Amino acid sequence: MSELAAVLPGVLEKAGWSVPGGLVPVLAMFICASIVAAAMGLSAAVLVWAERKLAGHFQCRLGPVYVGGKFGWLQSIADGIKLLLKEDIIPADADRPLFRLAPYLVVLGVFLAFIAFPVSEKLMVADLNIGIFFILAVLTLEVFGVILAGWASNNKWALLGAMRAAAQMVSYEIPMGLAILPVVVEAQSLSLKSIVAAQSGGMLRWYVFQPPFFMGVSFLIFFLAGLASLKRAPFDLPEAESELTAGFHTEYSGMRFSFFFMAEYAGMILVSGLAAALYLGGWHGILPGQSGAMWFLLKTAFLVFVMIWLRWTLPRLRIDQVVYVGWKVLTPFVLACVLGQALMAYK
Amino acid sequence: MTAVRTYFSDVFMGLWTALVGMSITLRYLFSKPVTEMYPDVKPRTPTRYRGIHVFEEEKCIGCYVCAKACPVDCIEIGVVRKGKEIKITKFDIDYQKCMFCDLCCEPCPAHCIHMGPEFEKASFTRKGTILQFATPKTLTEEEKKVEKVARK
Amino acid sequence: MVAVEKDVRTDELVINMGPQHPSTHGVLRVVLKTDGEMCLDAQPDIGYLHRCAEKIAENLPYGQFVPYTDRMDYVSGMGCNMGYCMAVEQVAGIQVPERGEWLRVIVTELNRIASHLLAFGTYGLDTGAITPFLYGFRERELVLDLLEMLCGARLTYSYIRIGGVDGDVPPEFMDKLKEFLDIFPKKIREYNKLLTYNHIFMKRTVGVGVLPADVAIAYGVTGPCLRGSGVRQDVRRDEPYSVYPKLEFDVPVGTDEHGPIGDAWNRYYIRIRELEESAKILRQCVKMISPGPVLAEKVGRVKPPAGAEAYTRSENARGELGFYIVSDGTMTPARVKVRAPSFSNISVLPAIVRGQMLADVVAIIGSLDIVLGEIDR
Amino acid sequence: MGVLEYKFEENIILTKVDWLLNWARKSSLWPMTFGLACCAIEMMATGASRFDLDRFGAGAFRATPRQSDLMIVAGTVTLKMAPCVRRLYDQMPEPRYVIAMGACTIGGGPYALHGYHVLKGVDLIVPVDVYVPGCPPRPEALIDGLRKLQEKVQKQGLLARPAKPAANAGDHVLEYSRMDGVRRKWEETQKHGGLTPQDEEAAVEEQKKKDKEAVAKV
Repeated sequence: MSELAAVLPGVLEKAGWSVPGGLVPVLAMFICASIVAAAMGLSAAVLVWAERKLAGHFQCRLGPVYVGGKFGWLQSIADGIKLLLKEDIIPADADRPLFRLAPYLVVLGVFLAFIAFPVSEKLMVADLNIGIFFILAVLTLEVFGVILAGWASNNKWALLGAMRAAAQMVSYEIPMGLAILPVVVEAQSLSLKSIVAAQSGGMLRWYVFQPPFFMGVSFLIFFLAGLASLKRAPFDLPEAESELTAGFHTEYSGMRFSFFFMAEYAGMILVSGLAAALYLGGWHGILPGQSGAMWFLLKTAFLVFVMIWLRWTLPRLRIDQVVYVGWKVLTPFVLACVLGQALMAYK
Repeated sequence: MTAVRTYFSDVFMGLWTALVGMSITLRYLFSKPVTEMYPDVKPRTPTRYRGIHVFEEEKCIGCYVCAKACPVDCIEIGVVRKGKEIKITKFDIDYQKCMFCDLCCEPCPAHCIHMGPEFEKASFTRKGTILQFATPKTLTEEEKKVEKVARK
Repeated sequence: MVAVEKDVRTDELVINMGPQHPSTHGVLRVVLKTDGEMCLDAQPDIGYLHRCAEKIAENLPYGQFVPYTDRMDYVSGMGCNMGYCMAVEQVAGIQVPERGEWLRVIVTELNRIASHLLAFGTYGLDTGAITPFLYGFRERELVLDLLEMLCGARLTYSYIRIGGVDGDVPPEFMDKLKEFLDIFPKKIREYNKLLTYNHIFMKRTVGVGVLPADVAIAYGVTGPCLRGSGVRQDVRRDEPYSVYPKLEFDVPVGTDEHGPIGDAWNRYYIRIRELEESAKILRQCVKMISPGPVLAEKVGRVKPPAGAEAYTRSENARGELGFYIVSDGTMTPARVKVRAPSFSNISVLPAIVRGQMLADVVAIIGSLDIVLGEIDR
Repeated sequence: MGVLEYKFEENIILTKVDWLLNWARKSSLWPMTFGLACCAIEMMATGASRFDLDRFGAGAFRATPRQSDLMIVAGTVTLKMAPCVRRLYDQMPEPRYVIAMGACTIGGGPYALHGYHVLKGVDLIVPVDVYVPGCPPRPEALIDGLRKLQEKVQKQGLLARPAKPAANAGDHVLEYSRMDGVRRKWEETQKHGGLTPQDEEAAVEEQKKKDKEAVAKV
C-alpha cells in the first residue's frame, strides 16, 4: 500500500484530477480495500466452480456442463446472481440485529486477514511486522460470527451447530497458533515478508523440508487445524448436513447465506496461502533464483486442491473425537515440535 | 503400554487409511466419467421398457378388458357400436394414477395396447397428464346416444 | 458482592428430527431428548407414509395387488413381489415351474445387491462421506440396467407374478449378468478400502449402538441387523423356499474382531459381506439354471377356496418378510397382513440410542437401514 | 426484489436485464433434500453419477428449505405429511418452484382409489410448476421436467411486465397427433428388437457414433 500511496499522486496528476494531499493515503486505502474485496469475491467464485467440477470428477460424473460454455464456467456467477435476488428471510422469533450482524462478522474476519496476505514481494497490501499474529487474531473474529448466527436464529439445529463451532474452533486455535512457532523461531521474525525471504534458494530451503522435520510435522498440524477452523470436512461438524441439516446457517437465505459461503471459500485460500508462505517458501520457486507471484498461487492452488480432495473422500468425525484430536493429538505433537525447534535454535 | 501403542496406531491408521481412500478418489478423478449426456444423447431404453402406452386404434375391439385389468382404474374407453362396426371415440389414460404395471397389456385379446419407449411427458398442468390416445371424432346425434363411456 | 445463589437452570432439549431430515431415510420423525450433544431418549414417530396397502389388498383381485407390493419396500421390490406371490400360491395351491423359481432367485438376489448398495451409499452419507454414495449408485445402475432389461422398470418391477415370472430372460441377459459378476468383487474391495476400513468411519461406528442378541430377538429384529448381533438366522437357510436348498452360500454374522458384536459397524459390514454372498448365489444360478416354462399354466383368475389361509416367510434385503393371507372364497382376499422387517427393526431404536451422542443417532438409524414405505405400508 | 417487480414498462434494457436474471435463476435451481417415498430413490439416482443433475447447475442439494429454490415433491403425500409439505414450502424464500414428481404427487397415483390416507394431488396444498408423470419417472424424465421448468423460468417477467399474460403458454395437453410420434418410435423399437445380432451390433455402433458426435458438440 505504501508503494501505491507513493505512485498515486503522479497518476492522479496525469489524469488531471486534483486531490488534496491529505486525501491521497485515504484514496490509496480505499483502492486497496476494493481490490482486496474484489479479489476475495472473485477467487471465492472461481473456487466454488472448481470445487463443483472437481467433486464431479472425483465421483465419476461431470459437474456443471450446460451453464455458460463447455465447462460450466459461469456456474458460480449464476449462483451469485440468484442468491442476490432471493428473498431475504429473517425468522419471526430471531434476534434481528444479531441475525443481521453475524454474516458481516464472518466475512470481516477473512477480509481483514487478506491485508497481510503475501502474494509476492510487491503484491501485498501491508507488510506488517506482526503479520502472522495479525492474521490469526482477525481470523478468530469468524467464530463470533458463527456463534452469533447460531444463537440469533432461534433454531435448535442452528444452536447445536454454533455450540459445536465454539468447541471446535476455539480448541483448534491453539495447535494452529503453536504450529507457526517453529517457523517463527527459525526465521526470528513475525513478518510474513521476512519469513518468506528466509526460505529463498530452492526447494530444499523451504521450511517443510528442513531436517529434522519439526517444521514438516507442524506444517501438517497447521493444515489440519486450518481445515478444522474453516469447518471443512472431515471437520465440518458445525454445518454437518446429515446431522444438523445445515447447522449454524440453517435459517439463513439468499445474500446472507452467500456471505457464509464466500467466507468459507476465501478462508480456504487464506489458510492455504498462509501455509504456502510459512512452510512452502511462498513466492520462491523450486530451483534457486526462481520467484514470482505465480509460484505462490500454484502452491496455494495445490493446497486448496488437497482440501477439496479430502472433503470428497473422508467421513466426518464426531464432536468428542474432534476435540480429542485437537487437544490430545495435535497439541502434544505441536508442543514437541516447538520444543525441538527451540532446542535446535539454542544450539 | 497398550494404551500408548493404541494411541500411536490410531494416529498412524487415521493418516494411512485417509491416504488409501484418497488414492481411490484420485484414480477416479482421472478416469472417464460414467455420466450420460441425456438431453443431447437420447437414452436407448430396452425393448421391454414400460413407458407411456402405445395404442393401436384400428385393432381395438372396445372390449374394456384392459380397463378391467387395471388395478387403479386409469383407462377410460368410449365405444360406439353399430352392428359389426366399432368406433373408438375415447381412449384416455390418466397418468395421474397409472403405475406402469403392464397388467393392461397382457389380457388384451386384440393386442392393441402396449407399453412404449417414451417417458418425456412432463407438463405444466395437471390436466396435461391425462393423455388422449384415440383420434378425435365428431359424432352424429344417433351415435351419441349409443356411445358407452366406461372405466370398468 | 451478592453471591449468586440461583443455579443456572438446565433443561432437556427436545429436538424434532424429521419428517424432513436428510438422514431419516424418508419421512420418519424422531423426537429426541438431548442434553447438549448427548441423546437421552429417541422416540420414532411413524405414519407419514401410510398408504393403506393392506386395505387396498382386500379390495383388489389377487393378481392386481402385485404392483402395490413393489411400493411397500420400494428399494427391493422383487423381494416383496416374491413374498406375496408365494403366499398366494400357497393359498391357491399353484405350482411354479422350475425355471420360474430360478429366475425368481436371480432377480431377488440382484435386487438384494441393489438394495445393499443403496444402504452402503446412504450410510456413507450419514457419516459424512459423500463419494461412497455416488460409487454405490454407480454400481447400482448396472444392476438396475439388468433388471430393466428383464422387466422394463427400474424400481417398481412387478416382474414376479402369481405362478412364476413375467416372461423369460432376453437372450443377452445372462452374458451381461456374468459380465457384472466379474467386475463386482473388485468394486467391493474398493468400497472396503474407501469406507469400511477407513479409520474415521470405524471410530464413528465401532461400539456405537450396540444391540445385544437377546434384545434383538426380544424386539423381533431380523435380517442383517440381527445377524450383526451374532445370531445366525436367515430364512433362506433355516426354512428354505424356492430353489435355495440347492444353493450353497454362507450366512455372515457379526464378529468381535474390531469391537463389540452387534454395533453399527457390524450391521453395516454384514451388508457388505452379503453383497459377496449374493454374487456367489448368482454365479451358481447362472450355471445351474435349466430351460423350461417360466409361468404356471392356467393360472388365470386366482380364486382360492373359502377359509384357506397361509403365512409365508421370505428373506428380504431388510429381514424376514411375512405375508399372511386369508381367503373367503371370492376373487379378493378377506385379509392380508404384512409382517414388515423394517417395522420391527426401527422399534429397537429407543433401546439402543440412549446415552449415545447426537451424531451417533444418525449413524444408528442409518445402520438399521429402514424403508419407510414398508414401516407404514 | 418484491419492491421492483412489475414496476416498469417493458423496454429493451429491462428485457435484457430480465433475461440475465432469469438465466441466473434457471441455471442455479438448488433442490431441497426432500424425499417422501419411492420417487425419492429415483431422485437420488438423478443426482448420482450416471445422470448427474449437477450438469444443469441443479446439483447442490440443500438440506434446509431456506437455501433451496426447488422443491421436488417425490413420493406419496399422505394427510399426515401434507401440513409438513406446506410448511416446508412456506419456509422457502421466493422465488420458489415446485416439481411434482410421479403419479402419487400429481393426483394420488395408485392410491387415488382406495387410499383413504393419501392426498389426491400435491397441487391441492402447494402451487406446482411442472408435473412429471411416471411411477416412478426415470431419472431422464425428471431431467426433462427440470428442463421444462427452466424454460418456464426463462419466460417469466421480473422487472418488466410480461408483454401478455401467458395464457395457455406451454399447456401440454397431449393430443392424438402427438401420441402418433410415440407410436412411431415404439414401432421402430419393436422392429429393432427383432433384428439379427449383426444388425444389432451395427445399430449399436451407429448409436455410439451418434452419441460421440453429440458429446463432441457439447
